[in-house]
Amino acid sequence: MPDTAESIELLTDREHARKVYRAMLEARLLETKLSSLYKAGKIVGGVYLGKGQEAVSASLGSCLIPGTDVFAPLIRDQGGRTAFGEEVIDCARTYLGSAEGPMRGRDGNIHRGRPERGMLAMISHLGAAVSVVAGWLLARRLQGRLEGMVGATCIGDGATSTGAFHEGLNAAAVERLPLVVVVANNQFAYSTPNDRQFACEDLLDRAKGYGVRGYSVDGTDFLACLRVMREAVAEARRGGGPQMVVARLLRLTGHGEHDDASYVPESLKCGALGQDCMAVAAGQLVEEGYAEEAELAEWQEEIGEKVQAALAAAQRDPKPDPWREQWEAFSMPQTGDQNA
Amino acid sequence: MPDTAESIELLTDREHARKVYRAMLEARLLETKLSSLYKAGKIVGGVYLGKGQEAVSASLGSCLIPGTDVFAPLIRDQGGRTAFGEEVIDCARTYLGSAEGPMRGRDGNIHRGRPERGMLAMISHLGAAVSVVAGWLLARRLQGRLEGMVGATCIGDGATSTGAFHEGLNAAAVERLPLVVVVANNQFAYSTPNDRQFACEDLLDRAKGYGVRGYSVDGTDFLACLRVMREAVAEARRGGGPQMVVARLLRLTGHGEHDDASYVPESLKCGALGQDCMAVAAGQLVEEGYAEEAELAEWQEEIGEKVQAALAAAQRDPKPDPWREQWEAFSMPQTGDQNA
Amino acid sequence: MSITYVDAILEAQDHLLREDPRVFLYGQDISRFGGAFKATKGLAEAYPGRVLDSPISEDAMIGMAIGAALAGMRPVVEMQFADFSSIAFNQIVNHAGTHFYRTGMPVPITVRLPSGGTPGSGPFHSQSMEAIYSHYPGLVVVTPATVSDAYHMLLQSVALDDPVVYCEHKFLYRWLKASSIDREAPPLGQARITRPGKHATIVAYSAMVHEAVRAADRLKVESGWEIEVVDLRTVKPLDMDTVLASVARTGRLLALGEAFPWGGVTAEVVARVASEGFHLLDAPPKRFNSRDTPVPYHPNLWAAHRPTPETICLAMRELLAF
Amino acid sequence: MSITYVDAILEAQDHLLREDPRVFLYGQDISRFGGAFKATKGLAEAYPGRVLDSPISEDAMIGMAIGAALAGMRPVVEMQFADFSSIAFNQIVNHAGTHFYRTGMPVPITVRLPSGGTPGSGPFHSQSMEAIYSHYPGLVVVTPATVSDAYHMLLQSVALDDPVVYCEHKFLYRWLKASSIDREAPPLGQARITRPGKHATIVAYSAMVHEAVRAADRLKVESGWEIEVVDLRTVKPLDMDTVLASVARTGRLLALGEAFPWGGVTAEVVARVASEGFHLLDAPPKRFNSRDTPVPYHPNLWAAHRPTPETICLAMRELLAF
Ligand SMILES: Cc1ncc(C[n+]2csc(CCOP(=O)(O)OP(=O)(O)O)c2C)c(N)n1
Ligand SMILES: Cc1ncc(C[n+]2csc(CCOP(=O)(O)OP(=O)(O)O)c2C)c(N)n1
Ligand SMILES: [Mg+2]
Ligand SMILES: [Mg+2]
Repeated sequence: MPDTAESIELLTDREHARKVYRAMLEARLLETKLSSLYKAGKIVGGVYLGKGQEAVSASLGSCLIPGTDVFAPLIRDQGGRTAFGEEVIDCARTYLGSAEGPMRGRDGNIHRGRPERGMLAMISHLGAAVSVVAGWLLARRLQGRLEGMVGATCIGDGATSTGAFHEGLNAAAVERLPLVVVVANNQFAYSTPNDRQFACEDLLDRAKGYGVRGYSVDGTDFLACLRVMREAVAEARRGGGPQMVVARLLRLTGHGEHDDASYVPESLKCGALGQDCMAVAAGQLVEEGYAEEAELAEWQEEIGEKVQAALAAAQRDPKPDPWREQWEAFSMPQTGDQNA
Repeated sequence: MPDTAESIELLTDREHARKVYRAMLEARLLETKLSSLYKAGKIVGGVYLGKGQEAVSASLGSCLIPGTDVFAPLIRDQGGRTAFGEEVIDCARTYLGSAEGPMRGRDGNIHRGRPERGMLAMISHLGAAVSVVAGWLLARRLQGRLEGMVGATCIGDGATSTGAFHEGLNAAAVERLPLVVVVANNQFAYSTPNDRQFACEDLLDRAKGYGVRGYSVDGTDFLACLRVMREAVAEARRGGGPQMVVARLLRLTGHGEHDDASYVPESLKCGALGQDCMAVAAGQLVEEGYAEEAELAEWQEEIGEKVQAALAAAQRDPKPDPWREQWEAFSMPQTGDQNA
Repeated sequence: MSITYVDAILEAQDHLLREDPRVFLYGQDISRFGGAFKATKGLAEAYPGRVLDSPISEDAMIGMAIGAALAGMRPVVEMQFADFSSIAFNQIVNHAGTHFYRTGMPVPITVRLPSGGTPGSGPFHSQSMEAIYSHYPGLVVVTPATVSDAYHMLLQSVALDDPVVYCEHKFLYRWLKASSIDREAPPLGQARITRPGKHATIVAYSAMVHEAVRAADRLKVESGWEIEVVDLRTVKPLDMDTVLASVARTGRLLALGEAFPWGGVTAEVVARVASEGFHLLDAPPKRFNSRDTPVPYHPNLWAAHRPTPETICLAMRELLAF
Repeated sequence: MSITYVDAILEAQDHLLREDPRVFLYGQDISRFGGAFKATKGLAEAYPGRVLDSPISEDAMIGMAIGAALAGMRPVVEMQFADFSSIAFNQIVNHAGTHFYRTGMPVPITVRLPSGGTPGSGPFHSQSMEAIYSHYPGLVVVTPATVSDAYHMLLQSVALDDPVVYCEHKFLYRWLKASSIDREAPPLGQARITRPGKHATIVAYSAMVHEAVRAADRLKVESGWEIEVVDLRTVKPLDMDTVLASVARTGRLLALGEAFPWGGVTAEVVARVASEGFHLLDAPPKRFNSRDTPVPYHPNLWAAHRPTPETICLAMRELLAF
């Protein structure tokens, strides 16, 4: 999806909604396949899905401008990655450990990125990306290229308890950088519920303490996500400093595909937060007259095929070969000897 | 000052005010002497004073119960240490590197404590004590001994930017522990002014984000400090969970005695925050009829002599002898060999 | 009936909670969920209020444990992965590690680090951090390699008044089984001869002990070499008596570790044998570690990143040929 | 006219800011205040907007630098004291250190660590952390010991595409002076023979180079021994060629460091000489470090905690007597 999102500002609501929904669909279909591959033993390590979080993530990603903005997705951001322009094949190759993916088998699953294109490759340590995005923006200011750009990152309810999140957001606020932090409060961090994670009534209460503007959104409500993300990103782009969006939702799967999430109470699953944003989105698209039912079915088929093809291709890729691997952590090995 | 502060609840306002003022005076006189000794080359390393912060610090310390409560003072808490019962000689010995002080020359200046008496010995890393005090309280809960006790710690405006502060306060809030955190916002962290440290309007805005109760106080106003600390500590003791007090004031000296604080603008020094809490306190004591001028002068003399005697004694103390030093970082060296 | 390495850790924690009211457990997802690796499964139910889920706050987790220890408790902290203890590095080395020397009051905390690589675990869920913690004064660092050691050394760690970094190897969790737990174990700080031999000594610890034994078995079958394998068990402090006695018997040393190559246990062992037991050596002492890159994700790369029985055999043949 | 070690650091940063628009400085109190040690004095005024005070957030300081480096800048971060980099440990080793291997995109940041002990600086303002950063893959760790090296190696560090941990010794700041800065310096990764000799080699780095030279001078005067002193300059990667060549000439090795004794540079040097240059050694290689306790506050204790010319002479006499 390399249409530059400069266009986003120009897109009609209809166009925007259709674009985001397609990204969500691609994410969902891709992740569903990844889950199957994992269960079939074709993926080593783990598979971590964003099921239920696509509306939040993709609507954020859709507001960012590839080639201009910088984005640090986290665990559950396939939607945002896709909307920001990640190719299916990059995801497939990384999960399947292809030697030809962006991580070349050196890192896996969600730990991937294309930093040269402004999509950072997360490390596992939660919260660590917040300051890195801020630093990228600071660099752009020093380069005189900050005007009109933003940086965005996503984080979970659990990761708001990290010192890195606090230090990063505070430092960004001090510099008044155009950083958008989206907190996906999916009620759990792995198995740990909100009430063992923080004691404030709403994570939004933290915004004021950082001196940043806060937004609250129902993460299952597709149109609301579109509206809020568009507003928050636009405000940052206009020079309004850091923005913090807190989305309420539920992870509709385990922490990883190894986890059955039996700790999530039925009442939550059956409640409002348990709604599937994909279904909500489809309904809203039709209701608003943004798309026809038939069209949605066509997209499903079209994108399903694309996903299938990418995964099939990635499975045929060469695996990394330890004999040809450059066992070198420095880019400038001429620095001196290597301690083998 | 080993009068148990259980009595604090029983003390009249007059008695409390007199007690705190005497602690402030002891701190001020002691620190003034330390500064002279430093300038005379008698103290190695550095000297870090709480000048201007005595009202905040001592009124907190005075509300804590020695033998019951736990207190983690920071850099500028001579007032609080004294009010909590630290002997002058402990401070003198630590600054002078006596082999007989609580740190036996192994650590110096403000890095001292009597953890066995509930007064923690700070490490330099700012923010690190918050979670430690919380852990002590958690232990008391597990031991069934939490009832009626509190833990307190002080921190500067700058140290609120540390991840440790954030993680510690959040964890304490999750456990709803009786922790009182006093933030002395003295406008600077070393040379760094508030506007390079945080972007919120008031650090008090952070309280809500942690789900803790917040209090604001003018740190130069002696009676206000007494009242607010008493309230915050009592609320924690009653089971109200963590409390956060933000005091506005100015450090009336350099970061350390090596620093002339020339970066502090005259306007601030001459403004309301630049008032000396000692002078304010003396005035208020007299005005309220809590003490007579003459009495204050007597205290000054009495305490001055005590301080002088302790410093003289500490200077005659033996210095640590490297030949008799136990170079041993383990309490149970029988664990195995030592890597000399 | 058999018991796995991770079962032994669970059993030990059960025992500790049952026998010692000072013990409590603190960590992410360890309460009702039983921990990412199920090392605390069922304990929250058996010991209500003593197995606590922490926020994702490694720095505060250790700070809390330190405070609780000072107040008389014996906390056991589970890091979800050793790699995340990097966030707690300051509290571990600067707060816990210095406290006894500074104040005379020890800090009896035990920090459990699920350590080491497994296929597909990648750069941030595979690290072996014993060298980092051993470098700083005041910390005892243990690396159990057997089911019985996993059990007993955890009890011993908690019994110790000093802070202990307990490195448990994730690869051994379910792969390593024993028919039962030994009644007793050597004290912390004492190494063990896992496999006696006479031609060369491999000094190893944690999962690498098993790779060393495999390599030794192969060298025996293929060429009749009798290789002695020393399991360090505790890497700080080091039991140099056992190591030197072994080298005295064999004259040859390979120090083997899964950690990154610069510094670390193998450097310390080789340096100490070279300086304290130089005359015992009939050949240059050898070191063998993982490679000097992050731990790669793909199993192909991972297997080539760390020592394996094959590559250990190669190194040993060089050593023996000298 | 003379220039001190800290002046050289200031000069280098001035040069960098003047010549390279990608360079900016970030750290606590480094802007108008000029830094705790005045290593950035006047730079904020000379280069407006490019010398930025950071909050007390070491983790974010390094994160910011990483992000800026990825966006094309060459940030230089000042830690107020090396000891506080413990808070940034995760960002340094796991974010900066792994990035090139993982993504192919290097992270050219330079982290300045005011390191080492001075009288009265105590447990938390005295540490030498080079071993911690060298252990992890992907980081270059340099330890300049001379005024010229302080200058040139800082320029070279910033020029390098990889992350560099630049350990500057606080004791040398004002004590070490030179009449001028040399026009050129050896590249990073190359050691230097500071003092030629033939009877034994002392391998040292940072401030200990000067203690080694003092000890060598004394041994010459008192007993005619000619001691060679090798200044490692860069401790990761290590220039083993120079070290081994020196040991080949002298047959005797003392590895000397100010850091804690377990692991670290001296272990790595001794281990590598023992395994790569065993036959060159005429005597057991020796190590000499600080003691295995926190760095004590009192000058009496501090002086006995770290190696001094007196104690180095004692160690050398043992080595030479062998
Ligand atoms: C610093 C750190 N500690 C622990 C972990 C292990 N971990 C990975 S994901 C996770 C839960 C994250 O929860 P949350 O931030 O709410 O995100 P969610 O998974 O719900 O999207 C944990 C504890 C980690 N990655 N980083
Ligand atoms: C984690 C950490 N980083 C840096 C320092 C160095 N340092 C010591 S005091 C200080 C300023 C503290 O400012 P603030 O918290 O406002 O307290 P104040 O000195 O004003 O009382 C700094 C930066 C430190 N002690 N700890
Ligand atoms: Mg969550
Ligand atoms: Mg301050």
